[in-house]
Amino acid sequence: MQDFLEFKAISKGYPGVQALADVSFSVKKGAVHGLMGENGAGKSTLIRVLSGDQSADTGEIRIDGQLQHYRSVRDAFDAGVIVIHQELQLVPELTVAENLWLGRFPGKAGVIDRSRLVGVVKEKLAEIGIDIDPTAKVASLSIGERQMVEIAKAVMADARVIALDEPTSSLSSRESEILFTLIDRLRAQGKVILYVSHRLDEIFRLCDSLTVLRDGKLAAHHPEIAQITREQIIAEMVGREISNIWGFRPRERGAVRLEVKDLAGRKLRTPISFSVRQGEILGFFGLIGAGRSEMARLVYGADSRSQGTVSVDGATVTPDSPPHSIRSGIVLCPEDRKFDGIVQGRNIEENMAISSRRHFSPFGILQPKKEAELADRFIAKLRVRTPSRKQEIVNLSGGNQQKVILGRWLSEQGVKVLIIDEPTRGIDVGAKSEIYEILYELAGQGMAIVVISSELPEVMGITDRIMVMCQGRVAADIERADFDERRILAAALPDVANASELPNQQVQSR
Amino acid sequence: DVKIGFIVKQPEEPWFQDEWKFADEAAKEKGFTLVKIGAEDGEKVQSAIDNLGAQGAQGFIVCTPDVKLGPGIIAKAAANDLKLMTVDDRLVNADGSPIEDVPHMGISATKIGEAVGQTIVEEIKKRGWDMKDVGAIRVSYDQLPTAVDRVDGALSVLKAAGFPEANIFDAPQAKTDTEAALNASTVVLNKNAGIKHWVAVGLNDEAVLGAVRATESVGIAADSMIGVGIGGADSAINEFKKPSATGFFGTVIISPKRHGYETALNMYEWIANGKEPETLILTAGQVALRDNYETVRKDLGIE
Amino acid sequence: MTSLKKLLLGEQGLVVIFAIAFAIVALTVPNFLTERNMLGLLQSVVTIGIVACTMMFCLASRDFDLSVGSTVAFSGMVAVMASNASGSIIIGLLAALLCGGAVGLVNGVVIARFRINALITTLATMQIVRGLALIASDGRAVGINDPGFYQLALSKFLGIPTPICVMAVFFIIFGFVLNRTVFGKNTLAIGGNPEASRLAGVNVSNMRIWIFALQGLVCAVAGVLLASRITSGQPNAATGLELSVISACVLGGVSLAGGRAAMTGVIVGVLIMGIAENVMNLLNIQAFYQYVVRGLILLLAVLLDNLRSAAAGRRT
Amino acid sequence: MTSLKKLLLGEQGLVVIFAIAFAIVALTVPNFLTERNMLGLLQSVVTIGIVACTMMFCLASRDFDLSVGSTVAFSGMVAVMASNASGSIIIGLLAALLCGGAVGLVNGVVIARFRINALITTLATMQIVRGLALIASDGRAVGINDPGFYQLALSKFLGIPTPICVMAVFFIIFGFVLNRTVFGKNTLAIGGNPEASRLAGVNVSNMRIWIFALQGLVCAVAGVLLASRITSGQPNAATGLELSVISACVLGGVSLAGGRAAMTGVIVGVLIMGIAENVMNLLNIQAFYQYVVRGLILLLAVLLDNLRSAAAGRRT
Ligand SMILES: Nc1ncnc2c1ncn2[C@@H]1O[C@H](COP(=O)(O)OP(=O)(O)OP(=O)(O)O)[C@@H](O)[C@H]1O
Ligand SMILES: Nc1ncnc2c1ncn2[C@@H]1O[C@H](COP(=O)(O)OP(=O)(O)OP(=O)(O)O)[C@@H](O)[C@H]1O
Ligand SMILES: [Mg+2]
Ligand SMILES: [Mg+2]
Repeated sequence: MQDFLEFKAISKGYPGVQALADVSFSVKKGAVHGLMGENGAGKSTLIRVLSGDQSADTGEIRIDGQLQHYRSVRDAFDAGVIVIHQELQLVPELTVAENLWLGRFPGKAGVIDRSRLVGVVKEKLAEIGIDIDPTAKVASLSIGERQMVEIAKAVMADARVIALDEPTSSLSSRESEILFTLIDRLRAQGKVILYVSHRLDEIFRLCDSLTVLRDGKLAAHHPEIAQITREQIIAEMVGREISNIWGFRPRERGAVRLEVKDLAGRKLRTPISFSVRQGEILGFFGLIGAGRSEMARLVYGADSRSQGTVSVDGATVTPDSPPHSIRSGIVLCPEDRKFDGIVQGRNIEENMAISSRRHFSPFGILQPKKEAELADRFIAKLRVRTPSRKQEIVNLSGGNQQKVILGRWLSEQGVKVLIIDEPTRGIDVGAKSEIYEILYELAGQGMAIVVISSELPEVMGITDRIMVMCQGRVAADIERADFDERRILAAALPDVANASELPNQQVQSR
Repeated sequence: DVKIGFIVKQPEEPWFQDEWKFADEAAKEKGFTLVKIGAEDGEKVQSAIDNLGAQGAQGFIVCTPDVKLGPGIIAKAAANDLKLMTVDDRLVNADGSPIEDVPHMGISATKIGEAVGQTIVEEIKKRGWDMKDVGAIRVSYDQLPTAVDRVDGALSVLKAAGFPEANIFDAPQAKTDTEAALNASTVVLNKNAGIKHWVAVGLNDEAVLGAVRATESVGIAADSMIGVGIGGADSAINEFKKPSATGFFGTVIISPKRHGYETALNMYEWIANGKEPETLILTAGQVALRDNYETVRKDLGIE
Repeated sequence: MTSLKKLLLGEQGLVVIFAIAFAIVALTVPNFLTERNMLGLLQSVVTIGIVACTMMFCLASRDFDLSVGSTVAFSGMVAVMASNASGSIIIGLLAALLCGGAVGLVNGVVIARFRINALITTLATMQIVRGLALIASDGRAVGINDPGFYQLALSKFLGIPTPICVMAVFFIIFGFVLNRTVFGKNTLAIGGNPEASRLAGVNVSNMRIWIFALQGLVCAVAGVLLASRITSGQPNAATGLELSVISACVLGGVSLAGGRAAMTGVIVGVLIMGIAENVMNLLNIQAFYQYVVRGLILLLAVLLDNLRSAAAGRRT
Repeated sequence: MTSLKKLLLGEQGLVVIFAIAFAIVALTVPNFLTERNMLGLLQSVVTIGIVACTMMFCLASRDFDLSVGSTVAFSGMVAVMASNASGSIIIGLLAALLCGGAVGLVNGVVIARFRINALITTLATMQIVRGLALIASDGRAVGINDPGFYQLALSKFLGIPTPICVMAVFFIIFGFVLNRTVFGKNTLAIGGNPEASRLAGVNVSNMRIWIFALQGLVCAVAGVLLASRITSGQPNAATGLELSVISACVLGGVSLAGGRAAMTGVIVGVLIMGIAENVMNLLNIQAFYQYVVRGLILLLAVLLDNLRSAAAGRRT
């Protein structure tokens, strides 16, 4: 088979950053091509260039031998390119169907054909096994569901080239499977698929060939994925060997630090109780919509509680608001970095110091030197790729933004309970192991840590204990000694027969 | 060379445009420079005076946005070493008494109103209406003291002539334009659908015009309406030029010519020849009707 | 949820609340529910109503237009002057549409192409256009020569004054455009998430230019009707119109953050504004107290609407 | 990039452009660069300048305040009436601060606690407060009895009129608060992403209430100075102030989408507005053309600033 999609000497620079430097490679027809690299290596930039969103400074793109000269997203679409971006690109106020048709609504003379609008979407969603109502407003969907809608875009248009930028970062294994089947089908139809991910398992599961980027340059190109190993890829990406990503170290567990009793709220109706000890890392696992994030937000006081108490070291935390939680020593690193995490328009330094600066600002007056020190320390520790600490956070790559948010909470002082929701979403392998190291270190100092994750290997790899949630309830509580993949998954899957008898079903209340 | 400022409160209003125009004539005649500045509120007046001082003017004439600004204007003028005259509206002290030693040329708002009232009363009698069957629309804009004085002046004459107080209806304008007056008057007309004959008074021609338009839109004939405005500029003349008579019966023309030309001239004389102007000159308004407005305007020296 | 509560707090809650308020006013305020007063009320909101149609699009796409008042005055002036000069009402109308459209187009191009803040741009054109209107007329009202021109406002269609009919037609057209056409959906999409719309291939800057141009055209129509109603072109007309129109839209549930708009809501918003004025005058409330009452009504209306959407659990 | 280009397009570009424009004006317009004119110019922007300090915070936190003009007028009225009644200027001052602060507090509580749109809320309070000012004074200006009150504005400090000194002090204080305190940083954070700030432990609704209350207090100060300068409390004073102040802020680079503000920018914005007026009057430009020129200057200023940030490659 010949090369269908070709990148030739693509370069793209931003002020202070060379995002892509002379990148050339090609992909064959009917192939799924993996794209890997550290955070900030230039993967998303390459995909943006392909989508017509950004134009390369130099270089050319050929599809099916034809040189492409597109100037806008529209031209790229007309050339048969469709891109699912790393950040969700949906309009919350419109319905699922309208979002999927956006940019090319069906109809005559500008009047929308409403039966086609909904009908076609219904068909396509059913075809790929996504169970979402096409007439629902996107605003009413959870992140996971939104990601599925985003993915459905790939099949709505009859594209020749499909690029997916970290599509599984907010999906759990079940939704991921749906996506993988879909990709297999597209491959069979002879499409070219570019697939960006930090999850090696997925790369090996899906891809036929692989390109690794490093610092904007082509680090390696593998036309046959079968001939390489994980370790090799990691080395090519990170530039050093990482033998064991998890690096789990057992610790002493002390007295109970966090005690949650009968906690419930509007989106989580079944009361939940649990406790975490000093030095313990507790994992929460579940499918999308299991209610883990809701639980975390209730503990932190981000949403208001209808009942229940939270106490730290025996002292009850009241009232339930983030400032009070922080003062009592509870912090939450939220899952949705774009809406709940980064502060747009501000730079890295300010984003990091937003909460912890009160410890070193007498009478509310800032100490710029101390803030700078703090920022530099965590930029180095978390390996944030940026020209300076003054860079605006929106100019960072997705993974680097996540690192800054992590830095915000890791720099907080007097933390007794650290809750992190999807700590490594979109983060590269190298940085992941650094973050795990930090977690072990903090736990070693006596902190109680709650990790919420949809990646089963991760929860099993780094936690002392796992609580499995399913449909807003705790379905299982498993000690590390008893970790068993099948048992955990079984607990996470809703039992359809039992579920219909439950008084409060999260899924139906939506 | 002589430089004189002319500050007015509403530069977009035709009245002040005319005052400026006539002041310009005086400037051309005598060869002095006239600086025209619009100042809609007290703060703008202050900076306008500073500005004149900075330009090296020797004196200025002002129609103030509010008469209570008096002490402030006098202090500012003194600080900038500028001679001061007022036009149209006379400055008052904190206690409301007129400041006598600032030369003033003007016309009392109440007097103009009374002329309006007189015209209406005469026309009612001429048409042989019974005052009890007539409604009066008071198109009001009460946040402007001049407006209150004018309207109250007109109504006082009506009442003195036996117009029943109960037949006077308030139509508050939200803004001083015709549309606002039209909307407010429409409500009054609809509320009192039983009354067949109407008269209307207001702050200016535009306000009365609104009331006239309202009668037309609810189908009241032109000969059942007597609206008398104040101003006599284009809005009124346009009405008179219409092929058939409308409910806009007449207007009290006040002459911008004397107010513009004479004040400027007097100020010039004061500066150039040290001739102090009279401290108080009061001018009169003249009633103009559909058939005589051209002569009235000529008499007053406009056109 | 009981069914009453459901009705009040549902999608059409604003309409229901409005209907209840209307019924109360109709029963308690004398002279309110007469045919004459109703027609008078509707006529008094014609300018606001017509301009609100396109302002809705403008706000829904996350833009902002402060120049509408000036454009209404300017195009009214142009219509009168052109028809006086040419002796043809049609030419006057076309000239007004041309000028209105041109103002809108300039707004749109400056905002969308040069990427200048909409508030500043339209604040600037608001002043420039008002200045042009004043310069063109030398600050004076221009009378209409041809009596046929004022028949436009006085004529009736099926017993209803033409301006009201025109407003109704605009409501229908723009309601349809918003909900049933690509243009409408794209407008909402741009407002809801400009970045996503751009990436989906919506030509965001063209859309914005179109919306502003349309707004200009619609202002011209409102300006012609206004000139015809007051039988002259007045350079000072319609000052402050922008805030009334924007309030009406926001009252009707149009989000200033973009992406949310509904024609029924806007109609209700326009009517609330009109009824408030009307009732205050019917009840003979003093001018100074009217300010206070107007403010309170505004607050109350949004407060009710907010309670409603809070209860409906909509994320804001 | 050459160093000239760098200077023009850098962070301080607006200031540099302003300095160049200032130099040109100073050289070409007669009587401009005299001490008298400079002091007059600065006095003419005192109200805008003072209010812009807190408006900057308000806009930076993604809010909006239309009630400033009314609050300035109202608190000026209150100051005069209270000092006339009590015979003590201090009591007048305190009463004004109390009333101004109360208006701001009400705005803040309604907006932050009841989550009502800031535009509508402040549009409502704008009318209510204006109504109160009119009711309190029966629509007429209230003269100042105690001549000491107008000494406030006439007195000088180191040869510079007190109002200008007050403005300068406000610039310094609020510049410091914005850049060097937690309060300022939190304001900017709220504007950048309110939800993220809340989750990061910023008490968003308290912050917003504080900002509005502060705005009310500052308006009261501006109102007292204004009353002292115009030697009376006027219920119609400072109409339209809100738009001038917001323009000055936006000109100075404050983003209406929140999260971006700088004191130097705001000062430059205020000065641009003042200089434009001043120069037009010095050059004796006709009133109608002043509208057009004012609009064009506004456009030009933002256009230049936009070119600058586009060249700097800042994402908007
Ligand atoms: N608009 C911009 N302005 C400045 N720098 C930018 C901009 N967009 C991207 N960059 C920089 O370009 C580099 C490449 O970013 P890109 O988003 O392509 O990384 P990535 O490989 O997708 O990383 P991740 O795995 O974190 O998503 C990063 O250093 C980023 O900071
Ligand atoms: N915007 C929303 N409006 C109403 N309900 C919501 C919304 N978002 C989420 N929910 C409800 O909360 C439940 C949990 O949502 P979510 O998918 O975030 O759970 P989760 O366990 O945190 O999963 P994940 O962390 O994988 O996203 C959903 O079942 C849904 O009913
Ligand atoms: Mg990326
Ligand atoms: Mg979650």
